[in-house]
Amino acid sequence: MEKNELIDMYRQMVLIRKFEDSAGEMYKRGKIGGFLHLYIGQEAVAVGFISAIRPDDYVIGAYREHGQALARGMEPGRVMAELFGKRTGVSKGKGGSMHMFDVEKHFMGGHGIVGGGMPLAAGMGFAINYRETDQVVICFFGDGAVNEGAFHESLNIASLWRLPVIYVCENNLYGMGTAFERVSSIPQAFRRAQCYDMEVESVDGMDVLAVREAADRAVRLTRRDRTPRFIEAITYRYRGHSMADPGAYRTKEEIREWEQRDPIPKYRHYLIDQHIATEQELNDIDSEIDKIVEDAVQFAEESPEPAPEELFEDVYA
Amino acid sequence: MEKNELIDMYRQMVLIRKFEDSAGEMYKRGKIGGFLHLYIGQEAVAVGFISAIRPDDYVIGAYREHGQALARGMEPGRVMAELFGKRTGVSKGKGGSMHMFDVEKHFMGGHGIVGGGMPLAAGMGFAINYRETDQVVICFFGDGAVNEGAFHESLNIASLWRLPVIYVCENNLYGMGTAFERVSSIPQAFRRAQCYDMEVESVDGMDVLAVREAADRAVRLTRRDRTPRFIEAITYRYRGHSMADPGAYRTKEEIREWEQRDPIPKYRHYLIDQHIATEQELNDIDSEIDKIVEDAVQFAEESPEPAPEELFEDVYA
Amino acid sequence: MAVMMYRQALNQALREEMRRDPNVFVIGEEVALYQGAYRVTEGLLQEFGEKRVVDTPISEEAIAGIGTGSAMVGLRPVVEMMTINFAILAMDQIVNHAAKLRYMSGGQLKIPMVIRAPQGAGMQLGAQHSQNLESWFMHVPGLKVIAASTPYDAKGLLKSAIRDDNPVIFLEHELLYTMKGEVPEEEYTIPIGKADIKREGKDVTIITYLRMLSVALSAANALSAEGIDAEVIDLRSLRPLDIDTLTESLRKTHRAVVVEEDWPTCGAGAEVMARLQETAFDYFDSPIYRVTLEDVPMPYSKNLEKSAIPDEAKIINAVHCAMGQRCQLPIRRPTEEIMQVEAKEEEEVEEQEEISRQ
Amino acid sequence: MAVMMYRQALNQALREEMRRDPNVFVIGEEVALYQGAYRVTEGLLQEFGEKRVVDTPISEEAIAGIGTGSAMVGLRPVVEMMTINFAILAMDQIVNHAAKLRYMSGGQLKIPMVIRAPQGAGMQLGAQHSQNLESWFMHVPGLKVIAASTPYDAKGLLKSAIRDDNPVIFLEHELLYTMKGEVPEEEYTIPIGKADIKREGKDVTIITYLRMLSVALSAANALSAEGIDAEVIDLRSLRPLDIDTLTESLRKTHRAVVVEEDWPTCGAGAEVMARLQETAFDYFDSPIYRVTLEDVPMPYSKNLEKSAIPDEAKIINAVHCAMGQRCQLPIRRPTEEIMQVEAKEEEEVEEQEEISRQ
Ligand SMILES: Cc1ncc(C[n+]2csc(CCOP(=O)(O)OP(=O)(O)O)c2C)c(N)n1
Ligand SMILES: Cc1ncc(C[n+]2csc(CCOP(=O)(O)OP(=O)(O)O)c2C)c(N)n1
Ligand SMILES: [Mg+2]
Ligand SMILES: [Mg+2]
Repeated sequence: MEKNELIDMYRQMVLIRKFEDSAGEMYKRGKIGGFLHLYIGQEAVAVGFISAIRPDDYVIGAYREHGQALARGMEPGRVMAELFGKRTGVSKGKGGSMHMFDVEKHFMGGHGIVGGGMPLAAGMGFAINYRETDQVVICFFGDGAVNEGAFHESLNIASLWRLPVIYVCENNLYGMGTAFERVSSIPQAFRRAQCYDMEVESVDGMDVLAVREAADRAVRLTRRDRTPRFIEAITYRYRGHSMADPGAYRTKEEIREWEQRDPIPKYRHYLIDQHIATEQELNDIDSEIDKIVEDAVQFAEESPEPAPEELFEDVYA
Repeated sequence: MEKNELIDMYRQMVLIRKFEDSAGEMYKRGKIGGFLHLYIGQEAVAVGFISAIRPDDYVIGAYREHGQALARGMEPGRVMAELFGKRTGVSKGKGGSMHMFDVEKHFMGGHGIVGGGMPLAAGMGFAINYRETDQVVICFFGDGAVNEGAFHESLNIASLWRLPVIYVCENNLYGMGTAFERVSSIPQAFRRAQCYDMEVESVDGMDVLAVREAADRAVRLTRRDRTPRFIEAITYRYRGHSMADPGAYRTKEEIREWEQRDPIPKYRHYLIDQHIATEQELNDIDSEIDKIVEDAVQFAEESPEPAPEELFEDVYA
Repeated sequence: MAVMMYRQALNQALREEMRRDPNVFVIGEEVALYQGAYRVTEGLLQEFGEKRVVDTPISEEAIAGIGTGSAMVGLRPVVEMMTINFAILAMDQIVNHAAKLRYMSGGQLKIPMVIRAPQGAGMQLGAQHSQNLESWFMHVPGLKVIAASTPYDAKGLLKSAIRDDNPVIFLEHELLYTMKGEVPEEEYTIPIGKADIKREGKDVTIITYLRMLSVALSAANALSAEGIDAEVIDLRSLRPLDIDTLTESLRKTHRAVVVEEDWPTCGAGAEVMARLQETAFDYFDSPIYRVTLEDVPMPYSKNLEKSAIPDEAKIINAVHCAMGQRCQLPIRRPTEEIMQVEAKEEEEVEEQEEISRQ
Repeated sequence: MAVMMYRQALNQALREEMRRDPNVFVIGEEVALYQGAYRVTEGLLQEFGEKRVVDTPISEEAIAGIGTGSAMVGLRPVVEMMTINFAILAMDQIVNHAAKLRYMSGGQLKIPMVIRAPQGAGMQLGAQHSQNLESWFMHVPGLKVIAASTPYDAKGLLKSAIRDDNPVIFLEHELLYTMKGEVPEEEYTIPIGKADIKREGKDVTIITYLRMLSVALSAANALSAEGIDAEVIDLRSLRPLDIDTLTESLRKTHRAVVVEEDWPTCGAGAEVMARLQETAFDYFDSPIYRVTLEDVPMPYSKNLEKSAIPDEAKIINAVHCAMGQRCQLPIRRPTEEIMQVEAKEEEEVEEQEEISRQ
């Protein structure tokens, strides 16, 4: 990979981290309502995958999708404005945290029903084959989705019809307060995908280069062979499920342990050790991001609320 | 096995065959309405499994369940009366072909939604564990159900919670007009159950002794270990999906080939060859069954229709 | 004009739209090789090939989701649910995704998808296979809901539904597929959102749709022999409801009966009654009566099933009620019985309270 | 009497019934270890153990099916759906199985199951997480549907629901969980099927349920300052509906307003209006007005969400309409806009027809 690209992955991870920190802060200040599911800890997954695809490929996520939206190049200001419920938000303030869309950037949401995006991703893959283009779809979802019927129906059809969809399970070990092993007959998510005759793989989701490598390979093969695959990225969310979650089901030790594997400092060290970037360069990026996030907040803050009329718009085309 | 038991399996298969033949006939004469899905060809599956369990175990089926109902010892007259929509029917004429129930005999239906019985079976298994008895549940369903979300959710939970349910997939190669291999990413049903960490097995569903052996083993182990298992019985329905199906999707040759494997003549030869029964004894049974089926039809014919009042009964307890 | 069956009219609509627009495709269980469980898609595989006529596994949720996903990126799927009863398994994709994606995305997406399905009772298919679920779909903003009651309507409405940029639930009826009627050879469409006065009359308005239309028309004929001149309005579009046409009719007739094949509670008829109360209250000379499916799961037995479904006699009776003539007033069963049971239970509960206080 | 929160009252009901009957158990997502997403099941795991307080995978269809299956063989499950929105994934098991098993089996089975779920809007949860689905369930014979609007009602109704031998959909509201109210220490139940007059009045009847009760009561207070004496009826039981109590009230007040948090079309209010037309037509001095959720998917933005939900001002306005005073008459949006779009499309279609004839 080019130096630029490597540094850009750093930039994106830092952007997500700082953006989410700020979002958490804004939630506490009452600027953001509803549920807020932060992506902090999982940055390497979104960045590793989304940096590996083309602008005309599609991305679809669940409700913990801010990181994916930012990695897809969506404007931080408009993402923050969406969280603030402002009309300048990516979904005009109608979607909120769980329903970020940017159709121009082929970011297809933002879906709040666990597993709900998986059939949609298959549908987009179907359309790609229908049109005979060589795009791919990346579909992100959590470990919790593995037990939904939609998972099963979608994977079977994706495999059977050779749909160009890369299903990425972000296994952060918990669905709300429930450890994956307490709800899955097999404690590895990728093995739950093994009865659909598709390639499955598990990758360290705390290592952006490992993710990127897996993503590159997956994208190359899926683009070439028109076959779906299933990749489990083992990761961790440092915060609660949402801002409302006290997180009593995890020990401090466990969290501390995973903090040792924080993808951002690790990658930072790597970039410096490998002489890809200097500490100063990275510090500059950090400051640059601070500014971007500040601007995003300011943009959101200063943006107008939707006009009352808008309540009735966008119901029908 | 005792001679009696062996001969009884023959008797039951013949009863099912002749009952279903007669039901088909009665449908053509307009005595039976709705959908009628005959079990002809699959007799060895119901008889092999149901002969292996105790009266306090539970059986639940889909909509092709007459054979299972009869194997469970439900009265042929009342089953036929149900098909005729008479008040003497097992479900008072309210259920029909797809919804036979005999709760006293622990025959829990008769369900028309593909895959719909699978979570119910898990629920019954849950209740058995809750009460700490050593019953088991046998849940029959077709190959078509393998692709439903309910299959996935049920098998995961059954395995995870060690529910005493034996899931029996009657793979008759087709779901309506669609060959299983056209809709399953893996063409063996039992392999579709391999990602739930449970015992899976495939058995020749045209050989009642093979089925019975598999059933005996499954029931013994499930009763002992409180673990579910998944058994695929490869079988064939000689008739169309329902009486309305012209069956154009199957070749005559294919049907003829499978008729060579007809479970009833095969078993008949076995009984005679092994000197378990004489031809005469079996002929006598055949005649006895003819009479039973005739009586069943007569009983159904002579039974009264439900009274108009009954429309409003049984909605609420 | 050609005379053809309802299902042939639907078939023609599909063919014409598929020829017109390469983005239109058909997907569902048994739609291709088997030629459709009710033969609506007969011959399409042969004409358009596997790519555009797609057999699926029995996976309703995924089928609806794949339709929706493909529509998100610009295709125009026509999804067949073999019957509406199986669409219950797909409600999440239909209601929580297809219907809301445009709104949630702030208008960025459109979902030009049709979900076709037969519904209805009368073939002794029992409780799980005889439902009429229009009101569930009518309840949901973001969806449109159409019901076609004749071959002519079937073709014209289906073509409009396919061209519509919104998710449209297109309801057919199992007993209508073999109904014959005239269908023009030339291109035509029928607008969504407009009711159709199928019979003009001045004494009473019978409001209905789908299979009940023909039952209502027979009833109207019978009534005319009694000197009652009934107007029969076919809603055609259940969401949006063409309340203007209904209101105009009420202004003329001052009396109305709604005939629907679905269950009464929160059914389509309830909405019609509520809307008319809002728009036409001053025109009513009598309450609006509704003739509905009896409020029970559908029994298999032929005689019971028959008695559960609205028929000519019930419609005539309701019209008599609306006209202030001698009639049997509607009673709601078995709900009233539950109430009695509850009343009894209450007494028991009283006793229990006594006991627990000791 | 103790003062406690709505969710504590529910928790007490669960505890008492679990103590009373060993067949009662609680099952759902996050109900045990996590103590319930809304803390309704707090402490139950500790008291009753893993066997009777059961955490599940995220598998709504199976959860409802396991509840139903266990009830088929005599257990009394209390299923928690984390919110009603997720029950959409379980509709097949609830509607096509639980509700029909008794009927289909000719009365052999009973399904003594409660499905509890919070619903409702007001927390900025967006379109997929803010729905009110009572009317879907009300539509279905075989189900009972309860909505509890106060801590007192919550406890008494939940206990009755658990003792009921039918599948009961027990609706709670996310914004009610922290509502405080008096709850007796001693055992009591509230009968299913009876409405409750929460405020007596003589000028107008406000019919409502669930969270809208408190909004309606405030509106009634405000109205009394204007000299309008409103009776406020809490339905409590949505199916069966206590039409007698409503009819009696109409006989006295001659005017009514229905206040509901669900979408208007085929909603609970439509049914109330239709039923009252059947039973109380002669008592009406004016149309019944309904105050409903606006007919749109729920937006996230705080100001839009707020304007979508019924509030005091909207209720007061509707009462003014019902009283024949100056008011803003209800308009139905965006349905009317669709109709306009359709009208436009029709013109376009006309043009297309022209073209195709050339
Ligand atoms: C169908 C459905 N059921 C339940 C929920 C409630 N819920 C929201 S998030 C969540 C946990 C999902 O966990 P996972 O898929 O692992 O994603 P994560 O939050 O870890 O990113 C649950 C149960 C939901 N949104 N949708
Ligand atoms: C959920 C659902 N979808 C579709 C149908 C319509 N249908 C009835 S039987 C059937 C085929 C099922 O095949 P299989 O499970 O193999 O059972 P078999 O008929 O071979 O015994 C279909 C699609 C249904 N009853 N339920
Ligand atoms: Mg997770
Ligand atoms: Mg089959």
